[in-house]
Amino acid sequence: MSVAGEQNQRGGINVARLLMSFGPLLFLAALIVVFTVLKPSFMDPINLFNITRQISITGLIALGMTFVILTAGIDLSVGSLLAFCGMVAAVVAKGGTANTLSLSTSGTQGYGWFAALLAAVVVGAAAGGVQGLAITRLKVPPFVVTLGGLTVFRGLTLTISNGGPISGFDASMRWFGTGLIGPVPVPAIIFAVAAILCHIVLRYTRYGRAVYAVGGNAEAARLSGLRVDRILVSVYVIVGFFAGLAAFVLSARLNSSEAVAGIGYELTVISAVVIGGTSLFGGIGSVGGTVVGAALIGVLQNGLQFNNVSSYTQSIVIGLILILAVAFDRWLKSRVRR
Amino acid sequence: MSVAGEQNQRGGINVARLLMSFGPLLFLAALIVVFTVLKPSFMDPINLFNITRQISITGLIALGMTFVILTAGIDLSVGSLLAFCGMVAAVVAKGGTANTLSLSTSGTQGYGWFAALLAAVVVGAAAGGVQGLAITRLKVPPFVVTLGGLTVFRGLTLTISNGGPISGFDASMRWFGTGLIGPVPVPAIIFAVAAILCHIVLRYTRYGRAVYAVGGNAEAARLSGLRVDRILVSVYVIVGFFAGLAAFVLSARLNSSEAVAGIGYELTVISAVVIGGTSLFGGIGSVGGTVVGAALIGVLQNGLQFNNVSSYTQSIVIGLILILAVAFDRWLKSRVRR
Amino acid sequence: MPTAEAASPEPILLAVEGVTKHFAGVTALSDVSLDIRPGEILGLLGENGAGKSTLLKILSGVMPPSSGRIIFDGADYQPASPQDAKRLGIVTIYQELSLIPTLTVAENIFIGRAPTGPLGLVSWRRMEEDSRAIIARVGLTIDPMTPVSALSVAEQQLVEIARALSLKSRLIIMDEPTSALTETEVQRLLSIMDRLRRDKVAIMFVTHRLEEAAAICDRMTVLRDGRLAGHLDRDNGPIELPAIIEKMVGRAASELYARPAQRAIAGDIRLSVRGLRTVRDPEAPHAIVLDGVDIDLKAGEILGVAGLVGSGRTELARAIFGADRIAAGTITLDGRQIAPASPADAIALGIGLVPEDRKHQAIFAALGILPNFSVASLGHFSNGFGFMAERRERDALAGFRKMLSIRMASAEQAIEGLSGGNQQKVILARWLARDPKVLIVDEPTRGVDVGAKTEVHQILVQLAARGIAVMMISSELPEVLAVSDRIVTMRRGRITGQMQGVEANEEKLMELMALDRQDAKGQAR
Amino acid sequence: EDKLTILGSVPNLGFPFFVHMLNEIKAEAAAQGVNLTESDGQNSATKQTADIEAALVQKVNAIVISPLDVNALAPAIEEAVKAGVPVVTIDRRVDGVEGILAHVGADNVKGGEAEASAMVAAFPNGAKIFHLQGQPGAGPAIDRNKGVHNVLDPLKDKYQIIFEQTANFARAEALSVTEAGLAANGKPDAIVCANDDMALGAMEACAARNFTDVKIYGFDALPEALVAVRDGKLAGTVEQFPGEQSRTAVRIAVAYAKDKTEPKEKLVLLTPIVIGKDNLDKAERIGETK
Ligand SMILES: Nc1ncnc2c1ncn2[C@@H]1O[C@H](COP(=O)(O)OP(=O)(O)OP(=O)(O)O)[C@@H](O)[C@H]1O
Ligand SMILES: Nc1ncnc2c1ncn2[C@@H]1O[C@H](COP(=O)(O)OP(=O)(O)OP(=O)(O)O)[C@@H](O)[C@H]1O
Ligand SMILES: [Mg+2]
Ligand SMILES: [Mg+2]
Repeated sequence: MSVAGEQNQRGGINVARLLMSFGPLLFLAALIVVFTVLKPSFMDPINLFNITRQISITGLIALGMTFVILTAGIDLSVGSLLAFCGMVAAVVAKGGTANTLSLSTSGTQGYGWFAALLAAVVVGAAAGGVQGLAITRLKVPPFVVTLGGLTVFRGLTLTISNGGPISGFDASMRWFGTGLIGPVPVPAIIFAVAAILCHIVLRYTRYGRAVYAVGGNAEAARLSGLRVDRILVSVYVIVGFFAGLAAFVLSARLNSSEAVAGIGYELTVISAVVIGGTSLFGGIGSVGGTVVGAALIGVLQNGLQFNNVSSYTQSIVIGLILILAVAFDRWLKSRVRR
Repeated sequence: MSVAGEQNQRGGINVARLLMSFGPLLFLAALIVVFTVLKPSFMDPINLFNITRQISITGLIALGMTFVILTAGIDLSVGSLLAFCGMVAAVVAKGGTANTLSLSTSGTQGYGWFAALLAAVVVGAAAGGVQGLAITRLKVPPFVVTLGGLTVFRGLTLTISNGGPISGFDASMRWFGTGLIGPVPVPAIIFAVAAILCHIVLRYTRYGRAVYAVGGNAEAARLSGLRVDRILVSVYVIVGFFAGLAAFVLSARLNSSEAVAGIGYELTVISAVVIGGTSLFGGIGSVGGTVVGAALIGVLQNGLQFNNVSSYTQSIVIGLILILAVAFDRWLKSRVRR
Repeated sequence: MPTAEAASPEPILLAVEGVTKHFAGVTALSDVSLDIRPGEILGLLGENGAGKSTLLKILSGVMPPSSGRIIFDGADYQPASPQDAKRLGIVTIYQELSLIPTLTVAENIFIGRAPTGPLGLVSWRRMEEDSRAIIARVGLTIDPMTPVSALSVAEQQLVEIARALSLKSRLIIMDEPTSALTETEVQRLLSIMDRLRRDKVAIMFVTHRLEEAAAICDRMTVLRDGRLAGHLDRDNGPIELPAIIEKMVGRAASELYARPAQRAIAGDIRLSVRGLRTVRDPEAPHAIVLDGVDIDLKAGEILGVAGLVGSGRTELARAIFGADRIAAGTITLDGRQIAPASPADAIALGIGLVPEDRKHQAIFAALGILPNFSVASLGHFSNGFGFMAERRERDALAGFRKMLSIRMASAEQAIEGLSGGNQQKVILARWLARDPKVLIVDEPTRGVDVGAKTEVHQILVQLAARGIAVMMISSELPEVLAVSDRIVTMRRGRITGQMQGVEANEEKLMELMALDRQDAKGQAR
Repeated sequence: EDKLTILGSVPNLGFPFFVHMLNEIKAEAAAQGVNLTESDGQNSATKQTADIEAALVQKVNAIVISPLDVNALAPAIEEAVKAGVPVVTIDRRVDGVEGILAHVGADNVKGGEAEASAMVAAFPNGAKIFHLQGQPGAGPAIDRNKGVHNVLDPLKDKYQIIFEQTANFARAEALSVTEAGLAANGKPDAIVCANDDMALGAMEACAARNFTDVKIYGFDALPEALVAVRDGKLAGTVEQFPGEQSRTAVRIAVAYAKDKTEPKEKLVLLTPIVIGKDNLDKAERIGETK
């Protein structure tokens, strides 16, 4: 309904357009400046790489969530699905649920990192697909289906792991979470590559444009001959895939898959997407925005921790800044348009 | 946008219309039958009153959430706001944060239940109002503002309570949580009265009409002379008020206000509203539906616990049934329409 | 422009045989049959709610018929979705605009078939260039990279027409493509249709402007209450309007479209606008900016406002109504200067506005007719405690239902189930219930059938007779001429001329509407 | 300033137990004259890991941590060890990481065993038991559950768990779960809870039904629970001496950071005890109940 205020206005002056799309980016830059002034070691490359590694998990899921939200959908199940895929990956990597507590790898028993990765993304994509079908076939709103999924996947995770963690993967798997290429953490590289691919898909493929169309007006998209239901299912497959990928990276990083992983991630992930300028009403948004949104949250958390702000105060500040970042973006857009 | 599928089609045959609006109710009835067959003592009045008491907390908030969702808004902050208001009520009831641990009342120090109640609802309504202003003035979407609120109010709660609970209220306050009128628990009565009032307001007043209009088409509402912004702010005030009321009842019931109260309530509350047939796109829904939705969730949880179903399985079953309940409602409506 | 007399008739392209369609409680179509051949323009006519759009939606795969058979190109045709229709070369322009507001004009035109470059990636450059050429065919010169949400209704309609024309098609279905257009664009469209006819494309054309239909259609099929009311064929001589109308409404209609007598205007000046200017609104950057408008409106008069698309008529209405911000100028109501900051203020002062974009600005689609009707008069229909006086509300609605002959099942029926014309009548009733001092109606008969149109005209005249000052914006000159006591013309945010209704004719108005002198700041007092 | 800085990290400051732990760390750090960087894991292993990483960048001199999850935090702790920062773990022991300076703790499994044993002692002739578990999948929930079952499973015949549900460590949930349990199964003899919050919730449920003689056991020895024990409303609660653990850990860490003093023992284990009415004075936080 109130799309008007969020329209991706084009055709104005170019500089204005540029500025406008940089609202969250400007805000991010300001945050970085503030934190650096407060404590110059914030800019230490190690810290910056820490931040990139920290945002890569929720960032990956946020990429998939961007597709979903562009269609005016939502996926609340991603946190639980992350835990579920992580557990599946762990079971595959360890060759079963037995011998799960050893921190050192169980050697010959497992099926190796590739099988684990494959299992995680396939299970994630399949779970997303099932939810997508429930949304399109049963006509249940995404909010409800994925809220159900949130509960179901958590229950499944606890069931297969019997509540406990599964720990201890071999070095080749752990590399995906803890390795470096040059000075850059592997998770950050995975995130960057995935972001670029997603950007290309959304901006330069027919499929990507169809995603925008469905989100802009599903009925009109249908009348224009798009297979709306297939596209809707596909975006849930995509976010599921990314939840699986993120789960693999997280398990590799923590050397452990936990049944309680990812609790509350859905809100962080959705925040990243929305702060990045993607409209919850669909049809408007970009991958670049999501990356900036994820970075903004990551920098904020790291910077506050870095300055030893008490955790209660952290909550308050983070909440306020989320609101302010979006408000600033809106304000900038309204200014620039005049 | 995709409202078409959710339209509150009226004017068909009357029986059909009746049936249709009873989708969730039929589902609820079926659940009750199943649980009674499994364990006849489920129908024991004690248990039924337990259920009514249990749903009254989230139910109260769900009443307020119905207003919000009818305007196509959402409030994710209710769980945190509940904790915040509860803590405020406790501080008022105990006359400060000192001497907070005694389970028996601190006697003369506090300001009594009425002041505590007043404080809770005023603070709740004010907090809601501030969020409403942020939504209408700063043009930040409700999802973002209240997500920020979720974090901010939790931080504030932890700050005033320093992480701990505040316990021990006098009998007059505790009565609101644990008392009975005849055989009926007081919280259930409060919930019932509130539900009836909300129903009357939404169905029979000018204000209620305006809420539906704003949710149905905000632009048309503005051009019809409604003060859209005021109405939007007002619904957040209402949900805040109910969060405060629920907080008071919860504190009275537990004889304690905890900083961790209400975590995750937003999803339960929104579920209740949506299962009850209120559209997340606004303009369609009813208080009756919300009450049924809340009851459905309450019966489900209680029934599964009653049968000592393992908590892992409970998660799975609850998630699936939420989806099925809404799917059934949709299916019924589509059948009745043809 | 009669068709070249075909020696051997083309084989039938599409035949509809005994199609029936039921909705919950409503039979929209009942045993309708018709056919169309390549190179033929078939007019589909009927009153509001006659079932025209329903039939077209069945043909374009949006919904299945309840019973009946359709044959396309000699084969059974049962489209499951719009794609199926599209694949066979059946292209539809829907009555309710079906563009995607968040996407650009170019993307809307190339939806699902964006031109791709190397690697199969979308080529934005080619999309922009190609779409610029496509929209130029219908006379649009806007930047194709503009988002559709920034366009006026008329421009959106043109984009939709352009898109349909750019698709390879054997049958084009047009459901009221001209309802938002002014004369110039209509003429352009008609000539395009004529060209398509020569290329052996079949066209089904729905309009409530019967002159258009008479001018372009080879044959006409008329629906009445979901049933076939008859066919009219040009082979048996030119089709006359009265004949169409008689078939549509089922009675001889002599006084339809008759020009109501011009009344002597005795009233005082009720609304006076001086030097009205607006600023560019960031939300609608392409909107016309008013550039010093002066206008007077007397009690009891109907002031017609004519102009081409984009002349700023809608902006003028919205500015007076407090819906847009005013940069400079004064508005005086009954001698008192007013400054409505919001529609609520304007309404409180006794001003009403029936907006041009019914779907987005007027109706609450999912709500019942009753709340749609009373939303602007909640104060009037409620008691001192804020409770709705539903009895009073229903009685009032029943009164207007009779007065405006609104076809509806019940007050609870969702308004989206009504035909467009009946929706419009409900919106009119919304404002009549307030008994305003000034009523501004923007395209009041868009999509309204000929019978109802006359009714609306009569209603406007009656309102004026009660002393209400009516300002009527319309893109249909015959309508402007039929009801206006006085007419002003606009162009580019300025008033370019005015005349008494009796003096006016289409030629004079067209000339003023096209007037482009900078000094054309005509005064309208 | 060249004062030493240590990181004190706890799993979740939403729970009073860890608030107390961090407060004690704070107090001891002040006593030792070192700066403290505080970290709240906010119930997320990734958050706690990120906090450690941030601290390493800031070159803290030592880390005192109660890990949210011993497996998931292992890589971060390993990183710290590799960076040459001494790490002392509290409460939950991380196996498999070489080079941790010391561990000070009281095993949750042992605590669970102590709790169940106290219950068994109170009912020599057997009992019908409700068991309220913590948040599924959370470390302490798993360990405490294991401890309880270690004791009760061999005694199945006499000590039946007739109702076993999670209440997610939360008081409100414990209240409604217990209500359901009471309605379904009638009055039990004892309710064993995985933390004090749940015990206090169960207590309210029993009070509402006037089942005042049900023996309810909690865990953590929070002041509020101690008051309830004193008033005879709770039968007991498990004391793991988190304050003592924290202080000891800080002392060990600071000593090493100052002049590489190796701790006398690498493993300091405090035996958890069950606080009942009779040994309230043993409770670490009894002073706070006044
Ligand atoms: N989705 C629907 N549900 C219920 N009734 C409908 C629906 N769509 C159309 N109708 C009913 O079917 C009848 C025919 O409607 P239709 O839209 O085909 O009329 P139309 O001839 O196109 O009218 P107009 O000239 O006003 O566009 C009307 O009575 C309308 O109320
Ligand atoms: N030169 C132009 N460049 C771009 N857009 C234009 C131009 N001229 C007109 N328009 C379009 O015309 C619209 C403004 O027309 P407005 O609604 O004010 O006039 P109107 O006379 O009521 O026309 P309409 O018949 O469309 O309602 C704008 O939304 C704009 O998109
Ligand atoms: Mg129609
Ligand atoms: Mg206009």
